Amino acid sequence: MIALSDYLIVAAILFSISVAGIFLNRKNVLLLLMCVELMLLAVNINFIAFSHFLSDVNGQIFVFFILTVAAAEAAIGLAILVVLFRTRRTINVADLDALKG
Amino acid sequence: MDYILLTIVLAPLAGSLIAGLFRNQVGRAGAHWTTIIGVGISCALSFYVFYQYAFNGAPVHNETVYTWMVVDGLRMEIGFLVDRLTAMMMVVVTFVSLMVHIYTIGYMAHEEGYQRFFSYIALFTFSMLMLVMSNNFLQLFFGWEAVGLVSYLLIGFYVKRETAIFANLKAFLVNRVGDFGFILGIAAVAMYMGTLDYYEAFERAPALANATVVVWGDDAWSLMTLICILLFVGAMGKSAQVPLHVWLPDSMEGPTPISALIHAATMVTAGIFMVARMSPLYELSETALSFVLIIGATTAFFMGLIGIIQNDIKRVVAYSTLSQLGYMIAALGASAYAAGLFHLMTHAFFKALLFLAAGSVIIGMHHDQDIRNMGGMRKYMPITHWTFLIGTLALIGFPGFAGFFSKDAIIEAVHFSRIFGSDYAYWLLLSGVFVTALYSFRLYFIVFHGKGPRHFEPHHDVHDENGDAEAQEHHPVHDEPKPHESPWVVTVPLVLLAIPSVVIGYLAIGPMLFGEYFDGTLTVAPIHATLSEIDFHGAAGFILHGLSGPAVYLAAAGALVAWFVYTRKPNIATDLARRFSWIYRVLDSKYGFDSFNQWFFAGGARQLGKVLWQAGDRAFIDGAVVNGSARSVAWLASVTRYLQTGYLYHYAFAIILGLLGLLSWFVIR
Amino acid sequence: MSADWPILSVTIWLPIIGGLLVLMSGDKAPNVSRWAALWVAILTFVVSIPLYAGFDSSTAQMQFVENVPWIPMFEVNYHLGVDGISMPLILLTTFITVLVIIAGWEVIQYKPSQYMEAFLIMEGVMVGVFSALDAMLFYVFWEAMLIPMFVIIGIWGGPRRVYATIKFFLYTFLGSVFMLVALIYMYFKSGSMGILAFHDLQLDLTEQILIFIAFLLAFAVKVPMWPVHTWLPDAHVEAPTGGSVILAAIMLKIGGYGFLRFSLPITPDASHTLDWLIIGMSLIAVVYIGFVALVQQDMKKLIAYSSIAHMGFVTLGFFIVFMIFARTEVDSGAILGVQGGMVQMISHGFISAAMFLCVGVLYDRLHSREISDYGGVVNVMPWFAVFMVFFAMANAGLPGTSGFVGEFMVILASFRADFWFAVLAATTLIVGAAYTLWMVKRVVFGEVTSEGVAALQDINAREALVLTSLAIAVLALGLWPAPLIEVMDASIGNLVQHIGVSKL
Amino acid sequence: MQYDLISLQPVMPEIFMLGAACLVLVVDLFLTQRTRMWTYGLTLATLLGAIALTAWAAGPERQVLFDGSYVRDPVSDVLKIALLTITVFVMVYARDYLLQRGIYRGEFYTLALFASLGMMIMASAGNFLTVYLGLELLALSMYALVAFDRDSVKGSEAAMKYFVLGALASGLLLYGMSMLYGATGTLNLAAMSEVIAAGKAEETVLVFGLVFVVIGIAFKFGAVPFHMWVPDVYDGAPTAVTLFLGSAPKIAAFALAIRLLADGAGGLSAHWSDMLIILAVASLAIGNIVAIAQTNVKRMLAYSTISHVGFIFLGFVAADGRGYGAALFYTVVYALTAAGGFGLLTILSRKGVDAETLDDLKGLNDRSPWLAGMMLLILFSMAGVPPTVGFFAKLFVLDAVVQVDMVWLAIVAVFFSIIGAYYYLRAIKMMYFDKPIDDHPIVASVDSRVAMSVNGLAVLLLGIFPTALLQACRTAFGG
Amino acid sequence: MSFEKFLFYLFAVLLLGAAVMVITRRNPVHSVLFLVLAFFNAAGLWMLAEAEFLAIALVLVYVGAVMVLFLFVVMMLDINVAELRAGFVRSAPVALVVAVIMAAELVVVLGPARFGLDSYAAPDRHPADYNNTAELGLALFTQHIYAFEIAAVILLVGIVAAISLTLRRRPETKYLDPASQVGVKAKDRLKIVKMDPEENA
Repeated sequence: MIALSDYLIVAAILFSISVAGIFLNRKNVLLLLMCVELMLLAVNINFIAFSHFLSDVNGQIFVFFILTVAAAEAAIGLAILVVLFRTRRTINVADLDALKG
Repeated sequence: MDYILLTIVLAPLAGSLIAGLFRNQVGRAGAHWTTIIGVGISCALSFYVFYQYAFNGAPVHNETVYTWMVVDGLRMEIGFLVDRLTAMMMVVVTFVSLMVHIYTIGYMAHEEGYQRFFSYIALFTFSMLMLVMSNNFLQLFFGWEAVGLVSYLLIGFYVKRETAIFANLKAFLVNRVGDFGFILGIAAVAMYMGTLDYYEAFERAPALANATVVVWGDDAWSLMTLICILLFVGAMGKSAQVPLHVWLPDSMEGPTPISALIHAATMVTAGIFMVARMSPLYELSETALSFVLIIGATTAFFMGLIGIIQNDIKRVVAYSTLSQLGYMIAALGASAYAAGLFHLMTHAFFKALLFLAAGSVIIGMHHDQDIRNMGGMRKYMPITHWTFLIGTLALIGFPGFAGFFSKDAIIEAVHFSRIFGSDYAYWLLLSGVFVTALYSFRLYFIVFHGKGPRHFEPHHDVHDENGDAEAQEHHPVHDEPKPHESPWVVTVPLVLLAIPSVVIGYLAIGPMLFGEYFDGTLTVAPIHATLSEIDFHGAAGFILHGLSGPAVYLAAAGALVAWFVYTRKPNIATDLARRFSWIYRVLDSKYGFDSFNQWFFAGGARQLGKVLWQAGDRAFIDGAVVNGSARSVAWLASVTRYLQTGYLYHYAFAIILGLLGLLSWFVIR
Repeated sequence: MSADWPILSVTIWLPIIGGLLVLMSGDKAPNVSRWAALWVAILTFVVSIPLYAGFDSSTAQMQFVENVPWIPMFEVNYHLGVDGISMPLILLTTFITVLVIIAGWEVIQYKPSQYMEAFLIMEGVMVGVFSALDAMLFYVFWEAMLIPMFVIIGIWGGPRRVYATIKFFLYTFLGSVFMLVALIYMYFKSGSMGILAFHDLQLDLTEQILIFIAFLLAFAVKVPMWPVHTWLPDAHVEAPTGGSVILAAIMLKIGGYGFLRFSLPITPDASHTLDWLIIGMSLIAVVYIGFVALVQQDMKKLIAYSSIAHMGFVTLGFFIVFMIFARTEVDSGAILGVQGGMVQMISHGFISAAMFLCVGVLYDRLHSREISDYGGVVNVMPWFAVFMVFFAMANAGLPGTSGFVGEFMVILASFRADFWFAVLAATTLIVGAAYTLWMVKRVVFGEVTSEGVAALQDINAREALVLTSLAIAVLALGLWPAPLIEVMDASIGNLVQHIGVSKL
Repeated sequence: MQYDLISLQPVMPEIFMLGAACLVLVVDLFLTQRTRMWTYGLTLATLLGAIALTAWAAGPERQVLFDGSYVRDPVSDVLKIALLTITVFVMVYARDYLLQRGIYRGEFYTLALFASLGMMIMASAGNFLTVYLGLELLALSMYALVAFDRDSVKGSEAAMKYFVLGALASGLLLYGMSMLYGATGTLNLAAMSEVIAAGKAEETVLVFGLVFVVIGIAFKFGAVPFHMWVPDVYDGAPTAVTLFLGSAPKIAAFALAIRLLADGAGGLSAHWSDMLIILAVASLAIGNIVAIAQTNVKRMLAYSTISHVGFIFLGFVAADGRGYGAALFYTVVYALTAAGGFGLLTILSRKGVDAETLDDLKGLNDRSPWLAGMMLLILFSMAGVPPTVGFFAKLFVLDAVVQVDMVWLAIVAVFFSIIGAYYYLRAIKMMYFDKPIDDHPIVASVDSRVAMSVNGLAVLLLGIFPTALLQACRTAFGG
Repeated sequence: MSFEKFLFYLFAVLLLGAAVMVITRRNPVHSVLFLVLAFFNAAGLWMLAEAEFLAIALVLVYVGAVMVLFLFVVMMLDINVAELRAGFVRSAPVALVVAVIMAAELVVVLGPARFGLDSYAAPDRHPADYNNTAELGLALFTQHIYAFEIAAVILLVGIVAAISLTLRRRPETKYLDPASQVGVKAKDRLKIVKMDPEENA
């Protein structure tokens, strides 16, 4: 049987991968956003696994809302990215250093 | 009695305030009249009081005027203690003061700050009276400092003159050194006797005669020795004893009347008065007496020596004063308090006389003070000449003159003293007689005899070494070609002072030294009773007795030497000065006290201050600690801000690392 | 005794509200704001007189008490009252403020209404500090004091005013925040913010020492004691005359007052344990600072350093108490020391104010505080010279002036603690006279050194009025200190008795 | 399930807010640039209406709606009224700025209203879901607002940073929530608290989840080391947005913290208070120190915010009603002063010139004594100098800390506040002691001047009479 | 190993592998595509956990909409790929270390010791007539109606924000206005100017 810990560990590794992704892709905003998506996926797996093992539908409801919010978030995030690209002609994180100190 | 005493004290004060605060309203004449009236009232009443005490045997007056404060069981009051000692001092002070007031009208006639001057000297009279009439240590200290203040103001009377304002600062500070000891002495009295009142303190003192205090380490000091020496330090300052004497010669920067009043007759005797007043305490400590004796004798001889080579007329008299003060102090050390006081009185008269006469000469010389410019003044200033001669004779102890009685009594008393240092003191005092006569007559001969005033010769180029440029500017030499006798306001006081200078010794020696005048006022322990060992058979007998002693002959010798060297063979003096140039140099540098003080204390203090300020305050506290910590915070800030790189991924790293850190700390642990 | 109307509240709020009104009057008609400020100040002084007139000096109880809940859930009350220790200081405050307003009359041309406002608010706040019986109220006033002073130095100050004022602010702020923690801690222990409740609070030695150190930081900076004194010379030098006067005459006293109101009664055992520290710092202040003052080239700096040295006497007087207690052969003297410290504070209030005003008189004319820029002032300003010499003498502790009284008492008392304390303290007689009179010599006496000096005008009636009032105060206190002593006697006696009892 | 209107009374403020926001959104479409004042007016009316409704619905009891999704209790009342009031100030200050910048568009108000709605939702959240959704509603509106000036290079950069980091932080928060959900089996905060109190859940897992949740909260507050977005976003965003971002959302963050930590994980206070101590000390240190090096006012205030967050956390450390009350007091006071501080910057900004550097403050006392006076009060309040209210805020927090016997923490806090005092003083110095660089007269509409005056005087009056606000904050937590 | 378990491992490995590819690809387009793969596998896992509706929603809605949006943006913005990958190798070790530590810490807490079958027994399978969608819907529209409304607002905000950020009418854009084109009259276009006959000069 698949144990709860199996799901959680998969999610944990996924989470770690997303963290590693943030470290690896220091330049590309898009990839940072994707890493966040991966992180949310890990969270969702957690919720669903818990929901399953607790026999409680609320976890799935939460996932539902996370997906909803993530969609809106993606929309706004990409909109900001577009604005950024328009003003800067780049999405290179290393170029985003007007604000510092 | 209360009102009389209050009037005595307050009349000069009132005069002073009117002359000082309303100087423009009262004008010159108003100023001298108000102050003279004030002091005159004071003087008259003082004589009345003296009469009551000296002849009518009035009881000792010891009353509180008002309570200054009461704190912690310690009463501090302002009050008067009048007994025969006080009465004598009051007379001396007010009489000399009155004379000086009158004299000043003439002396200062052309000076700026006329009103100011009268205000000061009247204020001084008030302060001095407060000092001598005090019945407690607090008021004593008040008077003590107040006379110091007025002295400061008067020495610096010529505010523009650099030497004057240097001298007054020096005088005040050196006096402050004395006060430093004095106030500690008062503190000791307050602590161990629990009172500041004289009589109460005197009552409690014998019980503490054998008390000891631990001052440093394990050495126990006699309490009375400690108190007496601390108090005496104050006296050393005020009465200009070695090594705190340095201010007095410089104080001659003040106008001559105040030299007479303050730096000869009254203020400088405050120390003698104080020690005499405290005789019940001093008698309890032989160590302190020895200390007093040695200091006094040292001052008496060595300061006299310096007088021989001075060229400023006032300085000669000033060193003479130092020397005579030394005699008085030595008398105190020998427990001959009465002799000391007696000499104080006679000295007050003849030294005031000498100063005023010297002042008169200065007037005649149009404010030139250098004796090398003088000579033959007796032709121009006969009254001055004769009074000066009387003063000189009194000073050197010419038999029958006032100084003779008092000085001989002192020498005799010291001779009989058996405390530590008395032999040393005796020989110094005795030699001092010769020295006194030498410098006194040197002055007399140079000024009044000799060829004539070089000052008025066409090619003069000798200036007062103390740079009396100011006075010369005001009185250009060609205005008045010849010296002339001073006006009556100057000469009358001279004459009035000359009288007591001659007779007072003869009149007073009996009651004061060997009579009952000071009974109950001065305390002399039986083993210290040196005066009573003198064989006294009346004033005339004392003269005869004196003629059998060495002192008179030494004085005569001194006078003769002076006559020979300074009128017959003036080149001897220069020869000697050349041959014994090292002695001359030592004397000329005043044993190096001044330069040492200037280098060590003045320079040292400034150096220390600079070091503490620059290194301590500025470099360490401000620089290293205060601004240093501010700088390090600023540095930290400027470094820390670079953590905020502006790079998004660094921010994300921070979050992740924060997460990792918290997880590690709280979960894995 | 208490009056029918809230004297203390009126004394606090009248100048504050008056100050705001003055501010609103604006700078369009500067004379209106000047007169308004003067009337407010005079009125406040008049209002404060009943504090003395109606004072019952036979009791150590707080008088003229007002007590209204302020922050009930914090047990903080608007609790005012005075005893013999605080009452004279309040009068000093109201008195000096009047003089400061007059002294700034035509000197301040830049934003006079703000200037006057700042001083009036300052006055109210300082009275608040002295009369607060609630620790939090005290602290609020204590800190609020910084704001007007910060502004006064910063706006009307000299060239390095910014450095000076920020240094001043941070220094004092540094000291006081730790006091805040101590107050909160005591609130935690006692459940009350009342100062009098703190007095009876039982604390063990460790707590006492920590609280004592917290207070020490606050008060030592304010006094200021060596080595946390370096803000004072800077602040004084840069402050306008009025600012210096208030700073020296009153603000420094608040530190000393704090020792009496907080440190000694609340932490007597810690005070006892650490008295060597305070005494040492005080003696260093007297001697070390004396020498530093000697070499100052700037008149205000010199007087500022002299203030530090004089305040050293205050703290010395307060803390030798324990040594005197410890010496069994000495039966009294503790009260003498504390009284001496108090008298010294009051007297220094007058004298330092006068000295700064004297410097201000010169500065207004020549715009220099350098000693070397002056010389021979007496020739052109004889009346000024009279005042200057008089106050210099008072500063040097001449008997007959108030400067002597406190020093004398403290020297007498410290002699009972230890001979050498007295010796070191008494050196001020020499050093104090040296730096003060040396300055006087260089500034007042001598030949006129420059054309600037030659053109100086003697003091006008306004300046004469201010200086005369101070001179009278200095003389009165010096010639007859008994009225002041009597007022304080019961309170200080009570205090000394209180601190003589260990809390352990 | 049936709802009647009466049972919806507690949630009326939110309903009204939503409806009105949508109305503003629609009305704005039909307005020209000249008549757009209506949008402004309607927005203010909406906020004031919401305040009124909140007050109307307020009461001492706790009301739970929607199966625990929604909680109305005294805490939420105080929070909502406070954050809406602050938002009113923000809207008033912002208008001039937007007009001068040429970004006076209806969306600003719509988004601000939605953000406020999000904050209100957070204040009344009863379970993880509403907490999360309210948070995201606020955050998404804010992301858009930060990028509102589309032509601004800095603005878009700031928005990007804010967005990425915000999304990351939400991810972490969600991860923590999932753990707490897994450990307790419920999303409802009240129920969760019961489970924890009953000891039915595995503590390690709870603490594990808690770490993530605390990070989420810390990010929203801007506590070190999750603060990196704060200076950049404050700096980059249009000042009007910074003004909004820097004030009211702090109250929302407080709501987040109080709902999650106190309501939900109150039983774990021993753990999270330790975490908060670390964050608080770090925030105090970094915030105060780095602020000194700033020359840009907005950045300086950003770092100052970080240090203030340290203080707010100290209030939580006590983990009792006294501490929460103190923290709430502090938060409200801070939001008020921050609104005033940034408000002044918007007033000082002119067409084409943003008042950003400290130099722009120079000589303010010469240019406008009244505004300078208000700013003086605000800065002293931030520095915590009596008699301004900022002092009492610090006092109450320190008291709460001392009451739980952590005197050392209080000492650390006051130590750093001394360093903090320096940069406030420097700003005051610029205003009062320096000559103005910019001589242009200050253009400010009457309403923003009035708001500034009210704001500044409130700082003073609340300082002199802190009882009412303190009472409200304390009683909200039953103290 | 049961089939279920096999499937679980299959999905898990593919999911993690795809995730690794997402973060290591040079080309963002590839990354997005791997992300899609990851989502597919996650959906598979969810199926195993009996969250059928969400699994399908993830694929249909999320992948279908959001990921396409990503792809669209990636392609729209002409991105210099090489530049964006610079520094990749340098940061790889750090990333690896951090990720490993993180994973280790997470696994320690979440491992079988706490969440194994001993403590959380596998729940009974739902009966065949169990309708996950209905169950979810029921909860959503009753218990969580408040949250549901908020979610709606969030989407509204998403719309408003996205439009307000990206919609702009540039003055230089030469877009056509058909309405005015249609409504144009001949006399607007043609103007007949009446002139006097030209005189000889």
